[in-house]
Amino acid sequence: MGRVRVQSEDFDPATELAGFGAEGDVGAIVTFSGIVRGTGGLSRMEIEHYPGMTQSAIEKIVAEAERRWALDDCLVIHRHGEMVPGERIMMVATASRHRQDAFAAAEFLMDYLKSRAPFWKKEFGPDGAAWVAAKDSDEAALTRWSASEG
Amino acid sequence: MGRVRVQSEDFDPATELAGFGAEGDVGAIVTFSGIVRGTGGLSRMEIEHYPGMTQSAIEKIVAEAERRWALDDCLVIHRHGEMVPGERIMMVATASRHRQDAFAAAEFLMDYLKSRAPFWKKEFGPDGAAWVAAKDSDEAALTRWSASEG
Amino acid sequence: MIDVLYFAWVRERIGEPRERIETEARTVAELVEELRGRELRYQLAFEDLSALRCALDQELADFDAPLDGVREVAFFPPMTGG
Amino acid sequence: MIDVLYFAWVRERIGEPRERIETEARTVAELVEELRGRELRYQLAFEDLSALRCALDQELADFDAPLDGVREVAFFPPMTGG
Repeated sequence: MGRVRVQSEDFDPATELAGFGAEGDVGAIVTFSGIVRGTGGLSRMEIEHYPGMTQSAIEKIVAEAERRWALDDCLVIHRHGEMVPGERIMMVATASRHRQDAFAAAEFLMDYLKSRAPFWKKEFGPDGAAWVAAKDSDEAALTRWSASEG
Repeated sequence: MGRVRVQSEDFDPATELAGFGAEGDVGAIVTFSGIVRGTGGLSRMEIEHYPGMTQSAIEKIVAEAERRWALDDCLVIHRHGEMVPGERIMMVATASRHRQDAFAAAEFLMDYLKSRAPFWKKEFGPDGAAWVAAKDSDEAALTRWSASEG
Repeated sequence: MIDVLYFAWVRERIGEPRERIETEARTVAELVEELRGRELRYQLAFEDLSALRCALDQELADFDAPLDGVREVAFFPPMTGG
Repeated sequence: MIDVLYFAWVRERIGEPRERIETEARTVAELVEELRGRELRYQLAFEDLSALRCALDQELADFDAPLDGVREVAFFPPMTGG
């Protein structure tokens, strides 16, 4: 049921969310937007991805969220390619009867997108270009979902 | 810094969020929208509030969230008066460098708005009108913020 | 003289949203006791204190809080915002 | 014949995004060992396996996973999406 889109173009959250969750008996909508930060004089960012895998990997993450929580709607949009600070990288939206489910599912989706969807960020700044290293804290964030949650 | 608005009119999230978080080095924006559900044939809802207290009570909750997490921006809009199913009741938005702070602050704000801001919901359905009873689970949700969190 | 405000079903049971009261009560609990002694509608509104909350001058307070210098007392059920 | 794909700094060290390889390797680990023996750029790319991830036919896999019937192997650093 959840929709997944991987694209290089920017998108407008308001347009994407028109009618979101309108079909269920939805009481709560949570959205998350990831934005390119300008930390350390970052001038731009490039996001590489694995075209043959990205869509299906995200769809599996969404299916798992829908299995764990009572979601009436779910949307993931993730960009690749070149972006500058302030630009939107991605968005997640979840709709549910209850706020706890909408929040938990959105956080779950974000934690998995961070470490399990095939994207790699490269930052270009005053000291040249560097691939963003995965954070231990992002890997650790997954452990909270492996126990009894959901 | 956070903005708080209490009003009876509907609002447009896209308009309210234009420029939201644009001044910090924001990497994450979380929004929560509460919607009137049509459960049990609900035809409309009335939200009463305590005009002299509502604004300042929410401002205190926002100030506490800003004390606990590194927020670059924060917005709370809460309506009162009459609403029908599908209408937006309220919205919370948080902006931070990191997704964990944005999520935690939004959930904290929601938990406190549920039980500590002076609003009371009355539902009108096929069996007449009834004041919505506070849920034990909403009160219990506050306990997780009283320990070491934040 | 103190302003007493009622909200939600407390307001409905009392039958009005606010009134000014002349009282010697030293705490909220004493004020409640005094109001209960007045009329049936107050007894009904203040039947179960565990189902009520109160605020003094727009700040949440306990029922044993003193009324010294307080200008506005509000009584209401547990809040259901969000 | 198997398609081998490289992403991010693995791709940069290898110098190309994909290649077709004739191999007898039975597992991902054996394929890595074989590639390492080829040229310095493979040694550099596969220096530290703990810093690498792999996928078999677009599914995340372990390095000891068998290559039977696999058409596409991908090597890349830990993902940094979101």
